[in-house]
Amino acid sequence: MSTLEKSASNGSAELKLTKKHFESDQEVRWCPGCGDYSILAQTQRTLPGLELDKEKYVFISGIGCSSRFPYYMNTYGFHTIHGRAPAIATGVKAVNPDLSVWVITGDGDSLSIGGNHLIHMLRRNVGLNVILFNNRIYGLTKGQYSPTSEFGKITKSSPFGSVDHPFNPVSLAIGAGATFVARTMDRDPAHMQKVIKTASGHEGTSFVEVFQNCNIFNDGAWLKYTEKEKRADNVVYLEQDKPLVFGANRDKGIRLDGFRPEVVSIADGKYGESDLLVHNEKDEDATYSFILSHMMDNPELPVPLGVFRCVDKMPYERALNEQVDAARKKMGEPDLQALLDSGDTWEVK
Amino acid sequence: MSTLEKSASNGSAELKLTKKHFESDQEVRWCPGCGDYSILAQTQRTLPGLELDKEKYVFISGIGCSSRFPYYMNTYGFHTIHGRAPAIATGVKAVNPDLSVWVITGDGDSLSIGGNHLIHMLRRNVGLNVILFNNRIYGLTKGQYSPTSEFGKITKSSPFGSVDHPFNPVSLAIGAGATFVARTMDRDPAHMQKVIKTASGHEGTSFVEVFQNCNIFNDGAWLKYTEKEKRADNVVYLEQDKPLVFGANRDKGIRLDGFRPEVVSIADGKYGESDLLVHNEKDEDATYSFILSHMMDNPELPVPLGVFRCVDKMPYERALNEQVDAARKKMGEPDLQALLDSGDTWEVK
Amino acid sequence: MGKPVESLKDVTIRFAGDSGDGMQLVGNELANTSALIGNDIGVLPDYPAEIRAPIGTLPGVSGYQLHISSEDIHTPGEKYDALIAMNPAALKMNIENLKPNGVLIVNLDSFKARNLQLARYDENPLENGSLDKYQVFSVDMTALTRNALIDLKLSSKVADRCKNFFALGMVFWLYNRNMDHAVSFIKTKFAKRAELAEANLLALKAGSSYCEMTEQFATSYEVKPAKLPPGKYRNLTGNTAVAMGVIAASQKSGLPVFLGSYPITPASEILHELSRFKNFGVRTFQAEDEIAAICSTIGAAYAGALALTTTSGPGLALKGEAVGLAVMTELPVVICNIQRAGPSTGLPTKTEQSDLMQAMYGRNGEAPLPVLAASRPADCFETAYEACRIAVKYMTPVIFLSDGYIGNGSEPWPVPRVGDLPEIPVEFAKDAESFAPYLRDEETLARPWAIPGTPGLEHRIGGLEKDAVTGNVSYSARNHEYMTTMRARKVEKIANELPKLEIDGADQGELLVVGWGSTYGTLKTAVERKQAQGKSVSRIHLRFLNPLPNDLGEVLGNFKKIVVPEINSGQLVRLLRDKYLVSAISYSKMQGLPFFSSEIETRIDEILGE
Amino acid sequence: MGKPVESLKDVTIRFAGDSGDGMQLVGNELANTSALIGNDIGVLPDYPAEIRAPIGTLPGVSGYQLHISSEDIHTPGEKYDALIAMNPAALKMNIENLKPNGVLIVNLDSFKARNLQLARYDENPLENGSLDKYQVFSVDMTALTRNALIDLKLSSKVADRCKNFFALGMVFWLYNRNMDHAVSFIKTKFAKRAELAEANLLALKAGSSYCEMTEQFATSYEVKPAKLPPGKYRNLTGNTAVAMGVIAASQKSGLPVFLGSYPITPASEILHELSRFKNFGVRTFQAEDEIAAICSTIGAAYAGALALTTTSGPGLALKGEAVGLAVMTELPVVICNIQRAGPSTGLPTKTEQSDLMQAMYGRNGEAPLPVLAASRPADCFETAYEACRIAVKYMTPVIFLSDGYIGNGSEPWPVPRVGDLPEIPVEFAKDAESFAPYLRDEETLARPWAIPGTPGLEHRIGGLEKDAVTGNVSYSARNHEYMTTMRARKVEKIANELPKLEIDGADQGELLVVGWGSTYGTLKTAVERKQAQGKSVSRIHLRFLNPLPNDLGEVLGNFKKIVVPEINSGQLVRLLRDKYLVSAISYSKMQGLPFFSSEIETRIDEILGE
Ligand SMILES: Cc1ncc(C[n+]2csc(CCOP(=O)(O)OP(=O)(O)O)c2C)c(N)n1
Ligand SMILES: Cc1ncc(C[n+]2csc(CCOP(=O)(O)OP(=O)(O)O)c2C)c(N)n1
Ligand code: SF4
Ligand code: SF4
Ligand SMILES: [Mg+2]
Ligand SMILES: [Mg+2]
Repeated sequence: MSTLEKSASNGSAELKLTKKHFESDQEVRWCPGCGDYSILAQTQRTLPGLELDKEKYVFISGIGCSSRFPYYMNTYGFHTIHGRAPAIATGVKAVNPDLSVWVITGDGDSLSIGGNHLIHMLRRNVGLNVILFNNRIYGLTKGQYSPTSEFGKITKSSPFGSVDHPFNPVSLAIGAGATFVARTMDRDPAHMQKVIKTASGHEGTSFVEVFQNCNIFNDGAWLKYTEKEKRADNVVYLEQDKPLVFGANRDKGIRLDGFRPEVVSIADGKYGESDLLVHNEKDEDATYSFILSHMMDNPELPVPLGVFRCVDKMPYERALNEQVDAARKKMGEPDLQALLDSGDTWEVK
Repeated sequence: MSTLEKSASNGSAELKLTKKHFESDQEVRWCPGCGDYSILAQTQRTLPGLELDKEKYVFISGIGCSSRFPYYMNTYGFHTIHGRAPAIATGVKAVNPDLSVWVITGDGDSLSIGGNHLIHMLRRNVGLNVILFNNRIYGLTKGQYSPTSEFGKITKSSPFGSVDHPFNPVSLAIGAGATFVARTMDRDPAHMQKVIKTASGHEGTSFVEVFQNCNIFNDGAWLKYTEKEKRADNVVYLEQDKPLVFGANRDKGIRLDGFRPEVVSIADGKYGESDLLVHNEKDEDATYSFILSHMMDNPELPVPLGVFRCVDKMPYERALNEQVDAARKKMGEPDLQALLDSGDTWEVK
Repeated sequence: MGKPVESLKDVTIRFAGDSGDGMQLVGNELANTSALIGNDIGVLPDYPAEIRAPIGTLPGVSGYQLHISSEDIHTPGEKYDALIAMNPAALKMNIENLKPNGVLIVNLDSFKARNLQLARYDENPLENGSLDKYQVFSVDMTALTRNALIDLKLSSKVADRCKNFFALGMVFWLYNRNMDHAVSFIKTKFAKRAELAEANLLALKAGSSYCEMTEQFATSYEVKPAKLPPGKYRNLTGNTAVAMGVIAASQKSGLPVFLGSYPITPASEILHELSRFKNFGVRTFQAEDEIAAICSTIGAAYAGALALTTTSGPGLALKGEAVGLAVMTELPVVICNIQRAGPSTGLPTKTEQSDLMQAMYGRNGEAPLPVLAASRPADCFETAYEACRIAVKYMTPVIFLSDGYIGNGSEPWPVPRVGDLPEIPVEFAKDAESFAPYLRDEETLARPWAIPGTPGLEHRIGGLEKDAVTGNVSYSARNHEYMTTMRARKVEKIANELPKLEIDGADQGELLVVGWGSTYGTLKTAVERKQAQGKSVSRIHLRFLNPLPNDLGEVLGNFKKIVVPEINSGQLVRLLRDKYLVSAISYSKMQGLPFFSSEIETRIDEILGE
Repeated sequence: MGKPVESLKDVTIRFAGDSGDGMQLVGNELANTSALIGNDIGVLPDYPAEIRAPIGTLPGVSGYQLHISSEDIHTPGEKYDALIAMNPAALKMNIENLKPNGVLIVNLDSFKARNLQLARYDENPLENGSLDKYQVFSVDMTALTRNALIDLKLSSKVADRCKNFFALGMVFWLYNRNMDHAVSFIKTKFAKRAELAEANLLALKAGSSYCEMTEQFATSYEVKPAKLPPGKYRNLTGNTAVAMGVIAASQKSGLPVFLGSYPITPASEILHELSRFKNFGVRTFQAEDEIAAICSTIGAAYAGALALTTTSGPGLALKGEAVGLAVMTELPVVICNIQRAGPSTGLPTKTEQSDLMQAMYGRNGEAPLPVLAASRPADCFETAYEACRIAVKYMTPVIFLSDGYIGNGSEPWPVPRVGDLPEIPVEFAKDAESFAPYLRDEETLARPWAIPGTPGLEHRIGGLEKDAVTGNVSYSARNHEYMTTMRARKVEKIANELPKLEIDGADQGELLVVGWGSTYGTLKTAVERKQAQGKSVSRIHLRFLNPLPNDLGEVLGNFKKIVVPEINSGQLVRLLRDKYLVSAISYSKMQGLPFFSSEIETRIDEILGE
């Protein structure tokens, strides 16, 4: 049933795929230095390692700098309209569940105009892989604040500071019923590859937030986490069944006080690893991942990267297609003439 | 600053308002037995007790059976288009923060087509009072499943059972950043009046889910909670600083195991009230209310009614209008001619 | 049946009662019975607003009008020969259109003070002589029904629900209808609740026996079967016909159906219908809104399905931006718009033809697409089928227009033979060598349909202007002009395959009546009556509103005057005046109601007399 | 300055370079300087796609074209007298339109192998004789700039960013412009970064001195001030003018501005501009999408604000349903649509006039509203002001159309005196006795504006059809027809207050050119040239597209032929043909570019010669 099963068709299977195979002939047109380059590269590097033929991939995007992405992938690609990629992708996946369908989107595209489609895709658990390029700004339209921009942010459209409180994208996704949620960043290629790979293997919707730098309109938005020197102290990497340890010397950890996470030192002997929160992305109860998601809002806590949540739940396209199969089994092969002739009919002689 | 402060205008202040004053001359047109009647009545009963003149109330709705509500209130009313009431109400409140603006909506109106406006209103914390009539069905269009209908539900548009997983409206609201969330039901008038009153006093967005019975298309959806006999065992009423006790004999309570709520008996001596979860709607951390919200999804737990969360956060219209005031103070009274004449000008003689 | 039977050419009957009285159910059953015995029928279900009003009030009245004929008819009739009024409100709302000396059957029990007051009657109309010009039959239906069911020991609430079948029984007797179909209908409908089946059967028979036994009616009537062309018939509504048409197109093309839809009156029934045919591979997606509905449809078309979306006016407005994407990406998407009265929410249960301009122009930029309109309930099948065929043949979104009147209305449908349906050949692109995403077919100007999953055809499409061959983004000025032109030309090309216009009447003369959509029946009736009077008036009816048929200009040119009756403020008339510079006259009605043929006849007389 | 100075009537200069080269900045500065010394100017900023392309590539080229004149001009010019090309790609994209013998200044350093290749040059055009017909000046700008800044010890990256001012310095010298304004501009712009201010000043002066010192240019030129009508002038873009117009309307009406908007090219600048004027009580709401944008606007209008929303084509498509609500509830909402090339995402940075039909018809049902279009950057002020005035006077949504060409373009604007602006009287309903929500003003047919908070006027409105007086929901057939008619008539009534059409030329003759929107300048230039040649051609330009002016039919009737040039496939022409049954000819261009007056002239000759 997994959409990622090897296709039996006479596809490009024999070929050993490499990054090159996933590069289209179109010139990549982002600003030099833009974080989007890394996301593209990691995707192109990761896909060849997955077990699917190239023609089975479809990249569907909305509108934004990030949404140019499909043009650069030598797969099927659809650069649609602003905010609607999840809905279009749902149609694709419903019709052909064998395809590996990716939704590429920005913080404006998916959280502003596309917010409704995003949450509905998540609750339905449609088998799509979403990569959200979060640069906390509208890049393509040249720098207005987005739904992830900080309260008070000064931009072209908020010269006195934005009066909007931002979304926490991961909390929102979890509140909407997400079954897979992860976070990674443009400046950590290896981690991103791992996350992309894991996401692609999840059967329902996988939602991946990527911290992405827009060096033109919001340079340094994620500096605190992306800079090599600061990263160790400001980021905690999530690993299944491992305690939440971080810090340059791996001497700090996250402990729960009730359901409030706090930083403790595991160097001074007061706390040890066994006191720490142990990561469990498989926890059916969404509360755990919700707690992780909110660590972002507390500047005293490190920000979690990795897979927050990964649980099984019937994906939309499977339920849909099982109904079709069941109906076929029960009602038999379709007979059009019989259908037209059904109901109360009469003969005029 | 509260929008509910007594207006100083020459309004209807002198008059002692009663329920009658809030009844319009329009015939109420819901199906006999519909839960909407109760919500209307409780609203009409509650408003006279609040400290505001009648003309300060505006009821704004989308489309649905529920959205007919404004016609029956003898206040300002706007029956708008499907799903858009929060956006329209935001415009009203931004322009005139002194008004008490209510958003009346259904589970289809606010969670299906209007989902995006709902979550954005919540994150912005616009000073609106939202009453969501949740009957888990599209009433007005005669009975299709809604985003709160159960997986597998058979309706006109899902003869083989719905393949959509439903939203948990309260979790969604909390994930979106809601500052006030509450739940009540059509069959408990006194409770509803209390909740409406509390909601009206909250400064940001207050979000109230009402279990409402559609006796035509989804009769008995909430029977488990609304029937007098079953209610005590299936519902837990939330009261600030009180432990979560319920049951016909008030012999059961909710205890947290980690962050997983469970039912314990406080009759057999093993647990006492002090072991129970104590309600704290003021908890800034959203996790607590998120846990409460998910009790709904576990059939072994009672469903909480009352105020889940009520915390202070800058409301949108206040921040917006403070900017206007600050700008006025800083830049002085507007001078149109000076504005037009500003910039690089030159004189042609 | 010792009483005299009078033979009638046709009869129009109106059932009216409270929304909860089951008028639609029994009206529909009479329609089916009549169709089955070979009458031609025309129906007009006439609901109140979508919301249910309190029992007994004027806004709560629900009506079902049925025209039964021994001849080929085209309308649900205007004035009624018989009115069945289940309560004072129903009487008040409908008496105006009962013919003088018409049969009026009222449920006497309901004419009590409270109901009279709810219906805003100051005095009882049954008692003040105001109904003297009708044949009034006051029948104690409630009591008689309860009486008939006495052995079943039902609660009176349940028993009272059966009085609609009592009324139907009376009508059956009055018009000499055979009860077999109704009996089997009741048995099927209440298969799971035997006591209800029995109760309704008893009520039905009681109604009929009541007439047989009492002296109430002096005469009964019969309407002989109509001389319809031979063949198999079935009674169906326009909305069901759309569903059937789409499934037929799916089977003929070999493409699975995908419907992305958001419920809205009066289009929801197409979603309901299609969702039942999972065994035909139909996938229905109830989207979160109209935008998601069309977008999922675009995705499905891209992935190789026969993809459609269904909606009504406000929903079409929401889809505008996405329709533009389908135009730009040249994907076959069928957009069904079942029109209702606007603007805005308007009168959701009332009919109107006011979305033609929206269908033509309701999106940004130059975004032409084919627009087709069905003319009658049964024609919804053929037109929906044609919309699908055109969409996949030309790789284009298509708008299919119908409206509440024909969508909810039903008529006998000559069930087609599958073999007679036009073929819908579909070939997905396969050959990587010759493939280019926007390389057009020379004849149709269609681009290839290359669905994801096909090895070697990986390519990218989108809403930015595309290069004329590769489909890559192109900012070239010349390319934009070329592509804009090609998109328009592709649509125009369709005109080349349209059949010659059928002219009802002489192909030249004084006056040409030009119609489109659901006015078909009324216009046909009116024009034929005038022709019978020797007037020089002809009629054409357009299925294609875009492109307009190639021979239309010539046809228009052969008449001195042209009138375009529309249930809007004059929309098609604008297209005709613009394109052909003919001084066509608009005749518009905007009352949320179809035309009456009398209105058209009067207007024809006026114009001819001018 | 010992070299000869030649006097020119007008000159067209094009700056072209990489998106990162700052061409818009220096182009704009030259425009401001020229305007300040009294030239008339016309500009055409010409960005690449919204996305930044890799440095040195063809899609990355950004251009700024400026027409400086000593006479009243109306266009940014067509062929250039001088081209400044900062790299090979800029040369390639622009050389075609440099006049023979035109001045070509290139930045020599950038003509290296890599850049030549990125620009798809097989050989160096500076070396293969292909530029022989121009006056080529190859200047080592990079090196010269670095040299000039050597004392500042900047990184070469920073220093290189100053070369646009070096180029500007050269142009200043060449056209004898005074540098004062540029100097103060640089000081203000880089106020917070003193080293950059100094660097750019040095570069500017170096560019100028370079010309002064070297023998490169034999001559310099001057363009005398234009004879504009006396008064105070200011250079402003169309989008800024809209913002100013709205603020002016707010001040004159006493209503606070509320803008609900979602960013979109090329409309975002209006949002940016308005968000700066909080002290004028302007509230800007950056909505989550276009639907929320217009809906918040409707709410604000309902609450008593001067409410507007700004967008471009795809956004207008999304707003359609809500516009219908504004029509039904008769609330004053101004919808500004800054058009761009479509369909769908189309060519977002290119101009087009293809949303006229969408503005007219892009929503369900019969939903007429006034449509106005601005004709030039400065006219955006007046037209936006007028749109606000009409909206509140008639209680109606209004669509204001402009496009990317005039929205981004700028021209000298005679700054109006506040006292000269038309009054915008507004009276909210107050009196509970006489109040009824839909009781219309006899003259304007406007309903009263009764804002929430007013004691005694509590009432309900909505999207369902409303009773003609009370505004309560009404399902009456007659009422629906009446209200549909009243909504239409209200819009038509506006025509009664429109001024007589201004005819440029004789009021009868062979040919009338009918224009609307941003083609104004080109059409005026072309027609005046033809008139100067003695041709019988006149011109009108429409601000109101709906309603059309009362005297339009008569004016059209006085010409043998009519041509309607539009940057679309012919939209206004359809409205004219339909309404007046005149055989108006469409002349359409769909290249994402404005017309050239030469194109219009040729077309005029063709038509006159037919
Ligand atoms: C319907 C519509 N509205 C608005 C726009 C303009 N627009 C394009 S992209 C964008 C926001 C982009 O922000 P984001 O999604 O964060 O992408 P980024 O450019 O930052 O990667 C906007 C507002 C549009 N193209 N279409
Ligand atoms: C744009 C648009 N789409 C669809 C509809 C049809 N419609 C009206 S109400 C409704 C859903 C109502 O459900 P809900 O909000 O739960 O309200 P209820 O009737 O159950 O109170 C729908 C789909 C509409 N009026 N407008
Ligand atoms: S504007 Fe920002 S997000 Fe867009 S391409 Fe440039 S750096 Fe990247
Ligand atoms: S359909 Fe349901 S929700 Fe609507 S009025 Fe009737 S009972 Fe209430
Ligand atoms: Mg972004
Ligand atoms: Mg509902």
